[in-house]
Amino acid sequence: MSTHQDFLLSVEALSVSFDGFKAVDDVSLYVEPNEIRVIIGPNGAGKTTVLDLICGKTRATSGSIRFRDKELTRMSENGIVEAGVGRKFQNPSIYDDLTVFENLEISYPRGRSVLGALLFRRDRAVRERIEEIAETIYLADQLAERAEYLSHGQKQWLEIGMLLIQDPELLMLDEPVAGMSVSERRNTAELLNKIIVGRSVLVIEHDMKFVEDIAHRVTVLHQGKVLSEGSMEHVKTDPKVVEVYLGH
Amino acid sequence: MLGDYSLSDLGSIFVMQGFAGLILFSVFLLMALGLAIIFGQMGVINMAHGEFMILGAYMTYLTSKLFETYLPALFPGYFFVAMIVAFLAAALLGAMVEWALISRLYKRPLDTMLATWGLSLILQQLYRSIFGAREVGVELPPWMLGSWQITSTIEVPINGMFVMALTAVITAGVALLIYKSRLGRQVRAVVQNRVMAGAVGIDTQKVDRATFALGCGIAGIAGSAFTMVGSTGPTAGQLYIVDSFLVVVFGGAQSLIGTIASAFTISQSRSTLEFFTSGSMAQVATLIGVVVILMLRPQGLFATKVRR
Amino acid sequence: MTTKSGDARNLSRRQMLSALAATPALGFIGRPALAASAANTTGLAVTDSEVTVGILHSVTGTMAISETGSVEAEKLAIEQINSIGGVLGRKIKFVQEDGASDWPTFAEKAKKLLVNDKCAAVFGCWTSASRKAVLPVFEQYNGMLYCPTFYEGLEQSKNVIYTGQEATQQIIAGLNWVTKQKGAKSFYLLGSDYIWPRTSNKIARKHIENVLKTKVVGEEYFPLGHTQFNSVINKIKLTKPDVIYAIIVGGSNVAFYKQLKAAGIDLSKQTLLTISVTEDEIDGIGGENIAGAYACMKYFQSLDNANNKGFVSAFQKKWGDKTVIGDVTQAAYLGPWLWKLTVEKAGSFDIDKVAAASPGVEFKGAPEGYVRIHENHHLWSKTRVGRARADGQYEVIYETAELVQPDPFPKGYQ
Amino acid sequence: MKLRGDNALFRRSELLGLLAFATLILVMLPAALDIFRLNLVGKYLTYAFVTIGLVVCWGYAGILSLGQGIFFGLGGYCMAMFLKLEASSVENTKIQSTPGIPDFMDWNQLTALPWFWKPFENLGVTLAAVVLVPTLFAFIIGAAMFKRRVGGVYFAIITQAVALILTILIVGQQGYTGGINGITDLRTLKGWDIRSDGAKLTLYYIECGLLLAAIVATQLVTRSKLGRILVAMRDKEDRVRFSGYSVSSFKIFAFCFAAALAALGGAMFTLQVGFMSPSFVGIVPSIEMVIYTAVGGRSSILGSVCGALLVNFAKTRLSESFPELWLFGLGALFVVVVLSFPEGLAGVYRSSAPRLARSFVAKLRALWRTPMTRSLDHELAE
Repeated sequence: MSTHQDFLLSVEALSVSFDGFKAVDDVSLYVEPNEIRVIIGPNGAGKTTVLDLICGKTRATSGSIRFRDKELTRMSENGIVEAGVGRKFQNPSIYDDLTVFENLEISYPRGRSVLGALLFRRDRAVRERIEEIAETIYLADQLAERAEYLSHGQKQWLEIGMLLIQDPELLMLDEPVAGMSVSERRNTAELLNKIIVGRSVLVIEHDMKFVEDIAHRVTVLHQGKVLSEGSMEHVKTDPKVVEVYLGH
Repeated sequence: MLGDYSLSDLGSIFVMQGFAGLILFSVFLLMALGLAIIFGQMGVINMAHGEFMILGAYMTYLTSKLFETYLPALFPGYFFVAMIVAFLAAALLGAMVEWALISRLYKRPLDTMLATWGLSLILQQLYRSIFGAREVGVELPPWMLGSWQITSTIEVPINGMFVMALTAVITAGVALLIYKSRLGRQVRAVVQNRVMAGAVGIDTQKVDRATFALGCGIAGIAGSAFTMVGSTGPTAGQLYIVDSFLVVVFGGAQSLIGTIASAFTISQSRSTLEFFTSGSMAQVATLIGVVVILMLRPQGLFATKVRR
Repeated sequence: MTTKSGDARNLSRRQMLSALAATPALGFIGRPALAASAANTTGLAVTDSEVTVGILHSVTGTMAISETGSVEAEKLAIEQINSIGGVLGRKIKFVQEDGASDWPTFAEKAKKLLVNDKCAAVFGCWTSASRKAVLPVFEQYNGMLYCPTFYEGLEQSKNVIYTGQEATQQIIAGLNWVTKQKGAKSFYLLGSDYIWPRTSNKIARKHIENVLKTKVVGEEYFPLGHTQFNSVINKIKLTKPDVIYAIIVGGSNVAFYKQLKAAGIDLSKQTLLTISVTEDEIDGIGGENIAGAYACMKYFQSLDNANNKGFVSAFQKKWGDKTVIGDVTQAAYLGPWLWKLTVEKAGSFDIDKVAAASPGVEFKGAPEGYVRIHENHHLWSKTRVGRARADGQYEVIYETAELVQPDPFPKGYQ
Repeated sequence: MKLRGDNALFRRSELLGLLAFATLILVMLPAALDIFRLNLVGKYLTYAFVTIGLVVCWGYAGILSLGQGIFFGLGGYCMAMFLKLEASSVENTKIQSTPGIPDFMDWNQLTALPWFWKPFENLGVTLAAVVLVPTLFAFIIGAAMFKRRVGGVYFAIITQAVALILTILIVGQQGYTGGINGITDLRTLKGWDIRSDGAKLTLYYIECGLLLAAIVATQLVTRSKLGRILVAMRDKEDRVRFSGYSVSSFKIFAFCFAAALAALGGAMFTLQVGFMSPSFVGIVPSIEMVIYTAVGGRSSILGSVCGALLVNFAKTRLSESFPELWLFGLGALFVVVVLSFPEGLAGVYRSSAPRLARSFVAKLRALWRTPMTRSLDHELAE
C-alpha cells in the first residue's frame, strides 16, 4: 500500500450524528489519485451523508477529511470547491430558469467573487470552452434552450457538464444513472467513462452492472459503518456483504 | 430601585409580576396558536391574521348587544356563546378565503403574504364601513371584572385568569388535534408531501381548507378573548401581527412545544424588562433579543435537527 | 366628491361685471354682500354664491378612530352656517380629503387643497405629527388651517388657528385642582411614547416639582398601540401614588383601563387624572371600566348650557343619537364658526386679512361657552374637570372661574 | 451566432421601453402636469428606487426583505438631518432657549447638538452618509443573517422586526430624532430654497436623472454574470454553493445594493417632500414597497418602476375620489395581481406585447400595400 501522502483524499474516523442518531459512524476511506471508487450500500447506509460531509454540506461531529494537504472539515463549501472537489447531486440540480449555456457558464471557474462576477466578460475562451463541454455532454444543439425544458437524462448530463467545466481533481457523483432510460444510461456510462480520465471519482450507485463496469475499488457501507472494501470481486464474495446486501 | 420597598411588598410584587407575565404569556400564545397552525403546519403566511382576530372581537361585540337586547337574563353567560360565534364566523371566513385565495397559491408561499396583505386592507375597510371608524366597547359580564384578592397585597385579575384557562384549554385541544387526530395526521402528511398525500387518498383540498379554517377560527376565539384586555377597532388587528409571527418563528415554526416555549420566553422577558425599564425599551430589548437568537438558531428554538 | 374651483374664464368675466358694479355694491349689505373680486383678491375658490373650504382628516388608518368625530362636527357646522346664509352671503362648499393616518399624505393632501382647490380655509389635522407635516405647506402657500386638537404647544403660526387647548391650559388648572381638592402629594406620570404626552408630562413635572412642590414618583412611556399594562400597574401598586396622571392615547387606552380595573385598582378610591380620554374614547373603553376617573379638558358633552344643548341635539340628530361628543369634536365644531366670524369681521376671504382679523374674534355661541381668539392664534377658554360616570359621560365638577390664557411658549416650563 | 447578442446591455425591446419611459418622465409628464402634480410624480418615483432594488434583491436573488423602509428611512433621515441643521441657524431659532439647534431638541431640553448630528453639518459628508449609512446597516444585517443561512420567510420576518425596532427607537428618542413628528420644516439646501416651484422642478429632473442612472446600473448588474448567479441561487442555492461561490457574499451584495438604492430614494423623498418621518421606516411602508414591486413585476426593472408609479397614482386618485372606500380598491388590486398576474404588469406586457406588436405590424403592412385604394374606398363609403 502507498504511504499516507499519496492519497488524494483521506477520510479518517469520520462520524456525524443527528439528534443522537449516528448516520455516519467512524468511517475511514482512502482514495488514490485517478482512482474510481464506488460506494454501495442499502438505503439509509449513510452514503449520501458521506458525500455531504466531504463537500461541506454537512458538518462532521468528529473525525477528519484531508484532501491533499487541506483539512476539509474546517473549510467553507466554496473553499472546498476551489480546492478541487466537485459534487453532483442525486436529483439533477440545475438552474431551470437559465439556458444551458448560462448553466455551464456559471460553473466556469472564473469570476467567482462578487466583483469578479460583476466584471466577468463572456469572451472567446469562455465561449469555446462551453461549446466544447456542450459537445461532450450531447447538448451542443440545446445551448440556447432553457434548462427547464430538457429531459431528465439531459438534465443529468448538464449537471455532469457543469462539474466537468470546473475540472475538479475529485469528482463525486450521487447516483448518476438513476431514473434513466436504457439508451440514456448507455450514453451516460459512455460519458462517465470519458470524463473520469485523469481524476479521482467517488460514485454512489445502485446499478451493479454499472458499478462493475467502472469501479476500481468498492466500499460497502451499512448502518453508517464500512462493512467491506476492495475490488468488486472481493466485495461480492465477502460473506458479510452477501448477507446484508447482495443476498437479498 | 428595589431598595425603597419593604420585603413583603417585594414578595407580593414578585407574585403579581409572575401573574402579569403569565397573562401576557397566555395572550401571546393564544394569538400565536392560530398562526402556528396556518404558518407552522401549512406554510401559509397569513398577514390578515390580526383581522381574523378582530372579526372574533366584533362577533363578541354583536353577541353582547344581542344578549343585552333580547336575553338580558342570560347576559352573564353570553361570553361563552360569543366565543363559539367568533370561532364559527372566523372559520367560515377562513374557509372562504382559503377557497378564493390561498388554494391558488400553495406553490408560491411568499405570495400568500402579499395576497393576504391585500385581504387585510379589505377587511379593515369592511369593518370600518360596517361598524364605523370608532372603537366599539364590549361590555363584559360583571363576574369577569375585578380581581381575586389572595392576600391584602396580592390581587389577581379575574379576566386574566380566564384568558389563562382558555389558553390552556385551546392549546390542549390543538395539541390533541395535531398529534392525535386523523385530521392532524393528514395535515402533517399533506405538509410533508402534498403529491404523495394526494396519492394515498387524502383529500388534500379538504384538509387544507379545514386546517386554514381551524387556524382562523382559533384566531377568532383569541380576538374574542382579547376584548377583555384590548381594544376593538377596524385597525386594531395590525397591532398583533408582528408579535404573533415572532412568537411562531422564534419557537421553530413546526413545533407546538416551540410556540409555547417561545411565547413563554418572550412574554416573561418583556414583562420583567417592562418592570425595570420602560414599555418602549422593554419591547426594543425583547425584539433585539429575539432577532439575535434567531440569527444564532435560524430554525427557531425547537426545530428538529435533520439532514438538510 | 372633489369639486372644481371656478375656472379662469368665468373669473375674468365676473371681474369685469363686478368692476361695473363696484362702487354702488360697496355699501350694500345683503346677498351678495361683496363681489368676489373685492372679498377675494388672491384667487381663492370664491364665487359670488360659493366659497370652497377643505376638510382634511384621517378617515382610514389607525387615526380614523379619533378623527371621525372631528369630520362630523365640521360638516355639521358648515351645514348650520349654510342654513343661516353662509359666509359673506356665500354658501360653503367643502372638499374632503383623507390623510390616511399618514403624515406625508397629510402634507400632500394639504397642498392639493391649497394649490388645486384653492380652499379659503382648511379644517383638519388631529395629531401633532400631521399638523407639523402640513404647517410648512400652509405657510408656503399661505392657507388658513383650523386645527381642533389639544396639543403640546411650542408652536404658533400666522396660518393656523388652534381651536383646541395648548398644554398649559389643560394641565396646570387640572394639577392645581387635584392638589387642592385631593391633597395630592405624589404623582405617577404615564403616557404613550410620542411628543404630546412627553411634552405634556414635562410641563406637568415642572409644575408639580417647582410650583406645587410635591413629587413625581414615576414616569413611563409605551409605544403607540401597546396593549399590555400589567407590569406598570404593578409598579403603580408598589409606589402607591396619590394621583395617576395618564396621557395614553388611542387603542392603548382601552387596554389600560380594562387592565387597571381588572387589577383591582378602584378608581373611586385611587385618583386618576387624564387629559387624553374624551367621551369618544370612553365609548371604546366602556364606561364601567373608567367610572370614577377625572379628566381635565375644556369641554364635556354634559356641559349644562343652552349652546351646548342645542349643539348636542343637532349633532345627534345628524349623526345618530348614540353618537358621543368629545372635547376635540367640539373644538372642531368651533373651526368653521370662528372662520365665518373672522371673515365677516375682515370683510374679506383673503388669508392675510383673515389672519390679521383673527385676534379678538369672539364666538358667543360656542358649546363650551364663550371663546375668544388670542393674539397668538390660540383660544382663551375655560378649563374643566369632569368625573367619568358608568354611562360614558363626564360629570362636570369644576371649572375655572376665568378664561385661561393660552401660553404656547410657557416660561419656566421648557 | 445568436448567443453573441446576449452580451449587449439592453435587448431591443428593453431599450425601447426605457426610451419610452424616459420620454414619459422627462418630456410628457412635465408638459402635461402642473408643478403640484409633477411634484407628486416625483414623490412616487422615489419609491421606484426602492422597487428597482427589490427587483435585484427579491426578483433575482429571491431574498424577500420586508424592511426596505429601514433603508429608505435612513437615507431620508441622513438628508433631513443636514437640511434641518441648515434650517436651524442661530438666526432662525432665536426664540429657543438654546438657539442654533433643531427645534425639537430644544423642546426636549437638549442644550447641545448630539455628536452623531455633527457630521451632518457638512454637505459632502451627508451625501456620502446617505448611501453609506444604510448600506453599512444592510451589510451588518445581511452578514449576520446570510452567513447563518437565515432565509425565506425567516429573513422576511426578521427584517420586519428590525423595522419595528428602529421605528420604536426613533419615536422614543424624540430629543435626538424628532420622534413621531419626524424632522419637519426643511427649507434650504446651501441657501437654495427647496420649497419653491423652480426648485421642485429642478429636483424632479435631478431625480429623473438619478433614476435613469439607477436603472442602467441595475441593468448592468442583472445582465452581468452576477445577475445570472443571483437567479441560479434563487433556484438551487446548494448547486451554486457547490459550484464554488460564496452564496452569502452574493446575497449580501444583492441586499446592500437594494439598500443603497432605497436610501437614494429616501434622500430624494426628503428633498422633494420637505420632511422625513418614522412612518417610512415601519412595517406598513416596507410591505407596500414590496407590493409595488409585485404589481409591476418582480423580475422586471422597468415593470417595477411602473408598478410604483401606478399603485401610487391609483392611491392618490382613489383616495381623492372615494376617501372613505379607497382601501377596498387598493386591497382588491393586490389580491388580483398576486392571484392572476404573478409576474405583474411586466408579465402581462411580455405575454401580450409580441401579439399586439405582430397585429400592429400586420395592419401597418396591409395599409402600406394599398394605401390609396383603401383610403379612397373609405371616403367613398362615407
